[in-house]
Amino acid sequence: MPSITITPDLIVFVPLALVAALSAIGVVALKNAVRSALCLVLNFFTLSALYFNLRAEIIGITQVVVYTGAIMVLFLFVIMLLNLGAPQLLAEKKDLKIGAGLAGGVILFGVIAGTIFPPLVSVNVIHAPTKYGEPATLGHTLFTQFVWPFEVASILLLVGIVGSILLAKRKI
Amino acid sequence: MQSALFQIGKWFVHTPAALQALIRVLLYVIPLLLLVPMFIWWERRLLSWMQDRIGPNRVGPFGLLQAIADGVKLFFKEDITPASIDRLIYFVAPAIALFPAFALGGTLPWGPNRLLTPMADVNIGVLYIMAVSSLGVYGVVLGGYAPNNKYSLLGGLRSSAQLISYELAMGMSLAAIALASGSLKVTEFVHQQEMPIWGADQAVWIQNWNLFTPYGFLAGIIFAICMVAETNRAPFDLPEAENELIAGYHTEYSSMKFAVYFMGEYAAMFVFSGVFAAVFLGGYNFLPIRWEALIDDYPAATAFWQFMQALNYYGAPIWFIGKCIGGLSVYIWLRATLPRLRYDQLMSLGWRCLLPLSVANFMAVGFWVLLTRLMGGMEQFESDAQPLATLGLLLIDVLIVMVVDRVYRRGSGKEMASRTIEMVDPPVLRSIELVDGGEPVVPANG
Amino acid sequence: MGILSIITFLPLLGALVLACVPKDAVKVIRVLALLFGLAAFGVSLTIVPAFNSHTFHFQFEEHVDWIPQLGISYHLGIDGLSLWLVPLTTLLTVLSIAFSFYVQHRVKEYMLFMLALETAMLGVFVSLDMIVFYTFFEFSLVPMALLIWIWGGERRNYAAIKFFIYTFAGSIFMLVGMIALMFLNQRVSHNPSFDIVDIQHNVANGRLWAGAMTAQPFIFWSFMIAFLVKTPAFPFHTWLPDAHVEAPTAGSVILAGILLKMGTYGIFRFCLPLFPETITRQAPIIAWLGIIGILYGAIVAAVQPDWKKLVAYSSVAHMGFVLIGIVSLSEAGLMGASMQQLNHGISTGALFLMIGLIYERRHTRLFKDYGGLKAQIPIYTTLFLIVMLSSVGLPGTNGFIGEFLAMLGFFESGFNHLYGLNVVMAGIAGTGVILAAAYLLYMFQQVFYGPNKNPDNERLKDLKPWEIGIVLVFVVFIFWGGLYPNTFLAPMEASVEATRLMAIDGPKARPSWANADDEINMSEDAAVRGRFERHHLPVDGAEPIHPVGEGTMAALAASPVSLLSSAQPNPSRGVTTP
Amino acid sequence: MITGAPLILYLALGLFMFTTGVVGVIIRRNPIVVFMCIELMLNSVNLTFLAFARYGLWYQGTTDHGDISIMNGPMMIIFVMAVAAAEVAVGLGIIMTIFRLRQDIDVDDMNLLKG
Amino acid sequence: MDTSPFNIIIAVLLLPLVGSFLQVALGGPVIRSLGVVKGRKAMGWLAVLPILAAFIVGVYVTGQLAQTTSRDFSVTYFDWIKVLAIRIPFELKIDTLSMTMVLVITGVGSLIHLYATGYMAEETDYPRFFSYLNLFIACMLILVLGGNLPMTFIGWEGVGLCSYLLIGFWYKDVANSKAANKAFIVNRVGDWGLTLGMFLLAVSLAINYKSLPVKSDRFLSYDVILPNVLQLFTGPHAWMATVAAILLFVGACGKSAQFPLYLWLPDAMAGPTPVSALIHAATMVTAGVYLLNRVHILFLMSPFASGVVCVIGIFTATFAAIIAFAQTDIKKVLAYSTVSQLGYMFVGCGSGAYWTGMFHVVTHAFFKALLFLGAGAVIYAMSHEQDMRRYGNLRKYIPITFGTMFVAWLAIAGIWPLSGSFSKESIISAALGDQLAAFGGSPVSQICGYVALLVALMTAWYMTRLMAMTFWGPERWRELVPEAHGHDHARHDHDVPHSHAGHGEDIHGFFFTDEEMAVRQASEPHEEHHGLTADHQPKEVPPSMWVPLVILAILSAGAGYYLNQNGLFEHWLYPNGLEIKAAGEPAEIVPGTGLTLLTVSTVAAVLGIFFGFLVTLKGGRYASRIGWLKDLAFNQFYYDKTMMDASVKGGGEFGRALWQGFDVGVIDRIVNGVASIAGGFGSLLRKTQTGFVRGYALLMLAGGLGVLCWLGYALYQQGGGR
Repeated sequence: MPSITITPDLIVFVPLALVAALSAIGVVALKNAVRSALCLVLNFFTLSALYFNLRAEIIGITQVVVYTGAIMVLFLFVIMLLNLGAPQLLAEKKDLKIGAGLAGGVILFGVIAGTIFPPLVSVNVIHAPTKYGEPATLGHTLFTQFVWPFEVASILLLVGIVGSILLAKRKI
Repeated sequence: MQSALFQIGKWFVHTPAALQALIRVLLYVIPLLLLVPMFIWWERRLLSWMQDRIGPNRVGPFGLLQAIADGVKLFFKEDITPASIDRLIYFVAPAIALFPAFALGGTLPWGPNRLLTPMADVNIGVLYIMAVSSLGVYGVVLGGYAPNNKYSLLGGLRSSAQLISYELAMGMSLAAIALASGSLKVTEFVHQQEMPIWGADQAVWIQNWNLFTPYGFLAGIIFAICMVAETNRAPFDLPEAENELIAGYHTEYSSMKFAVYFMGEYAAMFVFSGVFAAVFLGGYNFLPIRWEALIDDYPAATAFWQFMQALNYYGAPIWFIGKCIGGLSVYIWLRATLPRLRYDQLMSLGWRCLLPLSVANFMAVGFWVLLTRLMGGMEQFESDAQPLATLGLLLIDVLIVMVVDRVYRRGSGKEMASRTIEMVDPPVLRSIELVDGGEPVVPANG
Repeated sequence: MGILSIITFLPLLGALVLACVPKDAVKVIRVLALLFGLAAFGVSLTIVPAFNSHTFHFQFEEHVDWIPQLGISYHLGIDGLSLWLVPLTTLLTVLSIAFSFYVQHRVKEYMLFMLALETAMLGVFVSLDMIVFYTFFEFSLVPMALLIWIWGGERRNYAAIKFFIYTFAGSIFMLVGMIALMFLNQRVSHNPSFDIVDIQHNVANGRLWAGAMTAQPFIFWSFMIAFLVKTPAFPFHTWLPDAHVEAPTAGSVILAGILLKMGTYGIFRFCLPLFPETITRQAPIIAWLGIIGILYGAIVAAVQPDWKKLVAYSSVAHMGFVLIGIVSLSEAGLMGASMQQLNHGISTGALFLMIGLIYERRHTRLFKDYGGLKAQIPIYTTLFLIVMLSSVGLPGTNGFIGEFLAMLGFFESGFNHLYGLNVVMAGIAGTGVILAAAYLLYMFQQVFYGPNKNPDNERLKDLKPWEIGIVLVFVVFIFWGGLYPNTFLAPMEASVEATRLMAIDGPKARPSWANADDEINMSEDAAVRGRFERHHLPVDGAEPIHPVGEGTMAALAASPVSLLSSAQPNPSRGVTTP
Repeated sequence: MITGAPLILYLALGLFMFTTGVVGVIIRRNPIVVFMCIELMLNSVNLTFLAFARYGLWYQGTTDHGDISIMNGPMMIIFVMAVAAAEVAVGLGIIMTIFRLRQDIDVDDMNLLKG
Repeated sequence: MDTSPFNIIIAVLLLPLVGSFLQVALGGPVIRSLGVVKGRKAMGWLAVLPILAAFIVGVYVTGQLAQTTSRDFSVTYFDWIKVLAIRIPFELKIDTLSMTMVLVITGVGSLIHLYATGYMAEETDYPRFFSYLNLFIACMLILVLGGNLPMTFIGWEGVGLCSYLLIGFWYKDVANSKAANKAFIVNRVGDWGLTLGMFLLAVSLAINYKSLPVKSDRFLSYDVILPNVLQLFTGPHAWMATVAAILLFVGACGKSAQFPLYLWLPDAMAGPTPVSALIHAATMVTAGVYLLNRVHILFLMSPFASGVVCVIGIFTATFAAIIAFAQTDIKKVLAYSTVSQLGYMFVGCGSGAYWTGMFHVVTHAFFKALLFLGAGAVIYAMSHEQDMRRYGNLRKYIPITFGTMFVAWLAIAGIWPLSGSFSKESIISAALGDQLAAFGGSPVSQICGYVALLVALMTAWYMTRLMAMTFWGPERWRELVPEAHGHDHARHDHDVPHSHAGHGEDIHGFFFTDEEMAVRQASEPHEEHHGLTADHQPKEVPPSMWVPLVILAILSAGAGYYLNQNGLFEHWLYPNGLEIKAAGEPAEIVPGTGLTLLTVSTVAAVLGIFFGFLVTLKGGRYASRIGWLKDLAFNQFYYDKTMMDASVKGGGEFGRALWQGFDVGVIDRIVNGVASIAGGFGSLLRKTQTGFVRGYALLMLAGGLGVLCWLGYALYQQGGGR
C-alpha cells in the first residue's frame, strides 16, 4: 500500500464516504421502511456531494434533482400510501436467506476487490480536464456522440410514463 | 470611501477560500434570519390594512416588536410530543423543511460584487435552485407522516403532490430563460438582463429585463404562479385548509417546531421572490435603464447619469431586497384577494395549463434561438434580426397562450360536467381508499 | 431505397398506418388495406417490363451493410426464379384482402396481419443474404399463425401451434446450415459473408467445398429439411391439412398460394447452386419423396370428407410435381417446376378462395352438406369448374404446362439415367395425373351434381359481381398461363438454366452470379450441346442412344429398391464446358 | 499534475454500496426496500463510472469523439438515471397495483410465477 | 412452302368456339326476351350455323389441298411452349388425314346439331347443352388439326372434358355424374400412356439431336417425329419404337374404348342421345384410330405393337359383340356395337392397312350416327322409353325413322353395296393378307381376319335383333308392367322441403328472401311427367329431326361405294403409299373386286340377319337354355363390376387406411409424441421455479460469484500468479 498524499479531495472525501457507507447500511438494516428511505436520501445526497468533489457539478446536481427530488419522493409516497412504514409489518423472519445473503455479500466484495483492486492501488493522478464535468461539455457530447442513445432514453421515459399511468389508473 | 472599500477588498481577496465562503454564507444567512420576523409583522400589517383593520400596533412602534414577542412565546411554550409517533422523523422533519428555504438562495447574486455574492457562483445555478426547491417536499411529507395522524398525512400528501406538480412548470419556465440567455448561471442571467432590450444595438438605453421579453413575460407569470404554489401560500394553501384538514401537515406540531415551519415558509417566500427578481426583474438593478447608453446619448446630463449609475451600483443590495419585499407584498396581496382553489382546479391548472404553456414557451424560445443563430449574432447580442425575431416570438407566444387556454377551459369544463366527486378528492386519496374497500387506512396505532 | 425495398416494405408501412386507425372505423381500415395492397401490386408490376430476361444475374440489386462484423448485409435482388413470385404474392394478397371484406371480427388486426404477412413473403423472395432470408422466412410464420389462431376454426389452437412449431423446427436446421456455410466461406475468402452471391462464387470456382466435401451432405440436408417441411413434402406434410382447414379463407389462399412456394423457391435458390455435388447425388431420395407425395396426397385427398382438406392434400400432390421437376435437373424439369409453382399458386389459391366464398354462405365444408349446387348457383359452378380443371392439369389451362414440363424433364433425366433417376419413376409419377382427375372430379360430383339433398342450400344466391370479379382475375391467369405461357417462361429461362448449370457442372465450369461477364448462351444449338456434353452422351455416330438404351432397359429390369440407391456416379463430375 | 484521493477509495465505496444493495435485495422482504436496494446498486455503479472517468485511465486527450472518450462515464450516468427514473415509475406502479389487487405485498407471498 | 391458302383453317377452330361462347353469353337473354319456344329455336340455329360454316370452310380448304402436289402442310401461328429443352409451336397440320376428319366432324356434327335442336327442344337449359356441343366440336377439331402431339393432346383432353360435361348433362341423377366421372378418369388412364409416349419420343429425339435427319427442336411435331423415328428406332433400338407405339396405343385404347379401357363407353349412354351419336359413335371415339393413322410409322416399325393392336382390336370386337347380344337398352346395344366396330378399325390399323381403319371410321360415322339418331327418334316417339322390351311393331307408327334405320342396319350388317360392306371387308381382307402384325415373327393378323368374319356375322345378328325387337313383332308396351322404367332424365324433383335452417342472420344478402324464392319457383317450368303408358300412340319426329336422318341414310348408303372406286380413299389418304413396306407385302387387294371375300362376308351378313330374325321373333324357347350365358353377357362378364369394385371401393378403403392409419396414426402421432415429450420434460423442470424472488436473487448471486471466481482465477493465472 503506497503512501497516500493528503489532498483537499481526500479531506472532503473521507467524511462523505463514511456517511455514504453508513447510510447504505442503514438502508438495508433499518426495520422501518421510511427510515431506510431517508437513509437512502442521505446516501444520494452524499453521493451528489462526492460528484461535486469529482468536479462533475452537473451530474451531482442532476443526482439531487432526479434521485432525491423525484425518485425518493415517489418512494416515500408509496410507502405512506400503502402504509408500509410500520416496522411491525413484514417483520423479517429469521431464515437462512439472511445468513446466505450476508455471506454472499462478503464473498462478492472479497472476490471483486481481490480481482479489481490490486492493479489500481496506486492510481491517484487525475487525467480528466477540468471542463469534463461542465454542462457545455456534457451537452455537446450528449447531442453529438450519444444522440441516439439519448433519443432512445427519451422514448424509454415516455414508455415509462404511459406504463405507470396505465398501471395506476383503475379505469382508463 | 473609495479607498476604504478598496482596502476591504484587498484584505478579502487575500483571505483563504474557506473563509471567503464562510463570509459569503454569513452575509446571506444572517440578514435573512433577521428579516423573517419582520416579514410576519409586515404581512399582518399589510393584510389588516388591506382588510381595513389596524393590525398589531401595540408592541413597539407600529407593533414592530410583535413578531419578536411571538417568537419568545413560541420558545417558551410547552413542546407537546404526541404518543405513537415516529419520533426521529418527527423531530427531523422541521429542520428538513427549513433547510431548503435557506439553501435556495445559494446562487442568488444580491449585488454586483462577485467576491461577496453569491455564495457559490456555480455554473449550474438554475439547476441548483431547482434541486433545492425540490427538496422542500421532504419537510412537508415527513412532517405529515411522522405524527401518525390522518389529517397531517393527507395534508402532507396533498402538498407534496402539489409541489411535485408545480415544480415541473417552474423548471420549464426557468429552462426557457436559461436557453434564451445561453447559460445556467444566475449571475449570467443578471448580466444578460443589463443588455439592451430585445438584442437591439448598444445605443438603446432600456435594459433587457426578462419580464419585458415575450418569453420572459410568459415564463415570469408561470414562475410566479408556481412559486406561490411551491410555498403553499394562498390561493394554493390547500395543505393547511382549515375546514378540511385542521392545519395540514403541521397539525401536530407546536411551539418551536411549529415556529421552524413558520420561518421556513416565510424564508421560502422571500427567497423565491429573490429568485424571481434575479431571473426576471433584472436582479439588483434599480431601474431597467442602461445609464451608460444615456451618457452617450445625452452627454449634457452626464453627471446625473453617472450619479444614477453609482446609485444603481452601490445600492444594489437595497434594490434587490426591495424587489424581494415587493414580491412578498404581492404574496400577501394574493392571500388577501384570492379564494382558495379546489384540489382538482389546482391539479388541472398545474398540469393542463401551466405545464403545456411553459413547455410550449420553451420550444418557442428554442426556435427563436435557432432563428437568431441562423441570422447570425446570438453570441454578441447585436443583430437587426433579433427584434424582428422577438416580435415573431411574441406572436407565437400569444398563439400558444390562446390555444392552451382554450384547451384548458374545454378540458376542465368537461371535467366539471362529467364527474364531480371523483375529481374533488386527490388521486392519492383515491388510491388510499382502495385499501380494503374504500375505508381510508389509518396508520397502525401502537 | 430501391424499388425492391419499396415493394417489400410498402405493405408494412400500410400495416403501421392501419395501426393508427381507430379500430371501429372498419370501412376505412378495409379500404386502406386494399389500397396498400393495390399499391404494392402496382409497384411490383413495374419490375416486370424493366426486367432483363437475357441475363441470369440479379437485377434491381440493393446492397447495404447491416452487421459487417458478421458479414450480414441487407442485400436484395431478383432474377428469373423470383421474378414472377413477387407479383404473384402481391396479387394474391390483394385478392385475399378484397375477399376478407367478409371478415367481421377484429378487422383491424386482421388486415394488419395480412399486410405484415405480405411484407414477410416478399422479403423471402427478394432477399439475397441468408440471414435476411431467414429473418423473413421466420417472420412470415408469425402473422400466419396469428391469422389461424384468432380467426381460425374449431381446432385453431392445435393447428396454429402445430403449424408454427413444425415449420419453425424445420428451419432451425437451416440456420445452422447457414452459419456453417458462412464459416466455410470465410475459410476461403477471408471476410465473413452470408451473401449467397459471394458464397456461390466460391462454390462455382470450387474452392468452397474443396476439402470440405464430407460436410456438404449435412449442410445440404439441413437446408433441405427446412424446405421440405415448408413445401411440404411427403413425411413432413401433416401440418398442412390442419393449418388449411382451420385457417380463415384468405389465410388458406396465402398459405397455399405463396407460403408453400417459399420451400420450393428455397430449394431453387440454395440447394441447387450451393450444393452441386450433393444435389446430383441425393436427387433420387428427394425424387421418391416427391413421387410418394404425389400419389399419397392424391389417394388421401380422394377420401376426405372435408372440402378444404381435400384441396389441402391436393397441394401436397401438386408440390410433389414441383419437387420431381427440380430434382430432374433438366431444363424442362426446372422450367416446369418453376412454372408449376406459379400455377399452383393461382389454381389452388383460387380453389381455396372459392371454397371460402361458399363457406361464407353456408358455414360448412363437409361434402355431406352439399350436393346439386349446380342448379342453384350456375355461375359459381362454371368458375369453379374452370379452376378445378386447371388444378386437374387440363391442357389449355396453366396447370398442364407445369406438370407437362416437369414430368418431361423428369422423364428425360430418367431416360438418360442421370442422377440415379429412371423412367419407371417417371411412369409412377405420371399416375398422379390420373388420381388428380379422380379426386377432383369426385369432389365436383359430391358438391355440384346430384339432387339438392340439403334444404339449406335451397335459398343460396349466386355470386355477387365483385366476387365474380375476384375469381375472374384467377381465371384470366389460368387461361393466359395455359395458352400463352411464354409470357411467364421466357424471363425465367436464363436464370433457370444458370441454376441448372450451377448444379450439374463441374467446378470452375459453373456460372457464377458474382462475376458479371459470364453469361448463358441460350441459342438453340448451345442448349443442345449443353444437353449432350453435360449428360455425357456420345453425340456423334449412328449409335447415340446405345448406352442410354442399355441403361434404361437395365433400370426397367431393376427392382425399385435399386432404384432408390443414390450411388449412381454423376456423369457431370469434372467435366468442364468451354 | 493534479492528484486527488486515490481512485481505489471511490471504487471501494462503490463496491461496498453495491454489495450492501445485493445483500439487501436478498434479505429484505419489503418490496419497496428491495427496490431501494436496487437503486443503491445503480448509484454505486454511477459512482464507479464517474471515478473512472475522472481518473481517466483510458483518457486519450479528447473529451469527445472517439470510442473511449472521457465522457463515456458521465454519459453512462445520465442514461442510468433515465433508466432508473423510468424503472421506478413503472415499478412503483406495479407495486401499487399488486397491493391494490391483494392487500399485501410481501415478496415471499408473490409466487404467482411458481411453476 | 406457301401455306397462305390454309391460314383460314384457324377459322374452322374459331367458329365452334365462338359458337359456344355465344351460347353462354346470349343464351339466357335471348330466351328471356324471345320467349322459350322462339328463343330456343333461335339459339338452336345459332348453334348449328357455326358448325355448318366450319364445314364449308373445311370443304374449301380440302379443295385447296386437293390441288397441291404434296398434300401435307402445317400452319404455325405462335410458339405455345418454348423452353430451351423443347419448342412446341401452336401449329395446325393440314393434310388429307386431318381434313378427312375435319369434314366428317363438321359434316356429321352439323347434322347432329340440327337433330339436337329438335330433340332437346324441351330441355330447360338448352344453351348450356349447345355450348358444350360446340365446344366439343372445337376440341375435336384441335385434336385432328393439331400439328404436334401436345396440340393433339389439348383436343384429346378437351373432348374428354366435353364428353364428361355432356354425359353429366342431366346432373341431378347421380348415376349420370358417376358415368361422367368414369368416362373422364378412364380416359385419363389412356392419356397417361399417351403422355409417356410423348415424353419417350421427345426425349429420344432430343438426346440424338446431332444425328437427326430433320434438325429442329420442335421435337413433338409430327413432321419432325415421323421422319426422324425412321432413322432412330432402327437396328438395336427397335424396342423403343415398340415401347413408344404401345404407349401411344394405350392412349388410343382409352379414347377409342378398346378392351381394358372400354368401360366408360356403355355408361356414357347416360347422356342425351345426340351426344351419344356425335361423341360416342361418330367422332370422339374414332380419335384413337386417327392417332394410329397419324403416327402409323411407329407401328409400321414395330410388328409387335401392330400385333398388340390387332389382338386387342379383335378381342374387343368379339367381346363387345357378345355383350351386345344380351342388352335390352337400345342405346346400350348400339354402344357395344360401336365398341366392336372400333375393334374392327383397330384390326385394320394393326394389320398395316391404316386407310381401311379410316375408311371404316368414315362409313361407321355415317351409319352409326344414323342408328343412334334413329334410336333417339324411337326413344322420342316412345316418350323417353329406352327398353327394347317395351317396343315392337313400330314400323307402322314411325315410317321415316324405320326407313332410315333400315338402311343403316343393312349398312352395318355389311350388305353389298352399302357402305359398311366395303369398309368392313377391306379390313378383313387387309387382315387376311397381312404379314406385319407379328409376335416374335409369327404373324397374328390372319387369325384376326377369320375372327373378324365371325364378328361380322354376330354384328348382323345382334343388329337384326335390335331391329326386330323394335320394329317388328307385337306392340309390347301395350301390356305394360310398371318396373323397368328407364327414364331419360331426372330433371325435376320438387320433393325437397324448403327450410331456413343453416343460415342465421344473413348480413351479406347471401340467400334469397321468401318473395324472391316465390319468383324463382314461378319461373321454373314444370314439364309434364314423361312416361310410357299402355295407350301410348308413337308419333313421327318433326322434320328438324328426320331431315338429318335422311341425309345420313343417303350417305351411309352411297359413301362406301363412292369412296371405294379404284381405291379412291386409299390414294387420297396415302397418296404415295406407306413409308415402310413391312416384311411380306400385304396382298394388294382392291376391295369390292376380290369376289370370294365379298361373297363370304355378304353371306356372313345374311346368315346373321337370318339367325337374328329367327331367334328374336321365334326363338323365345331357346332363351331359357342359355340363360346363364345371357346373364353373363348382360353383365359384361362381370368385368366392369370387378374393375369398379377394385378401383373405387378398394381405392377408397386404401385411401382411408392411409389417411387414418398412416397420416393421422403414425406421422401425426410421432409429431405430437415429440411435442408431448418436450412438454413432460418442461413440466419436470418447472418444479425448479419456486416463484420466490429472493430465492432467484440468491441463485443469481451464487452464479455471479461463480463466474467472478473463475474470472479472478483466470486473471490470476494470466498475471503469472502474482
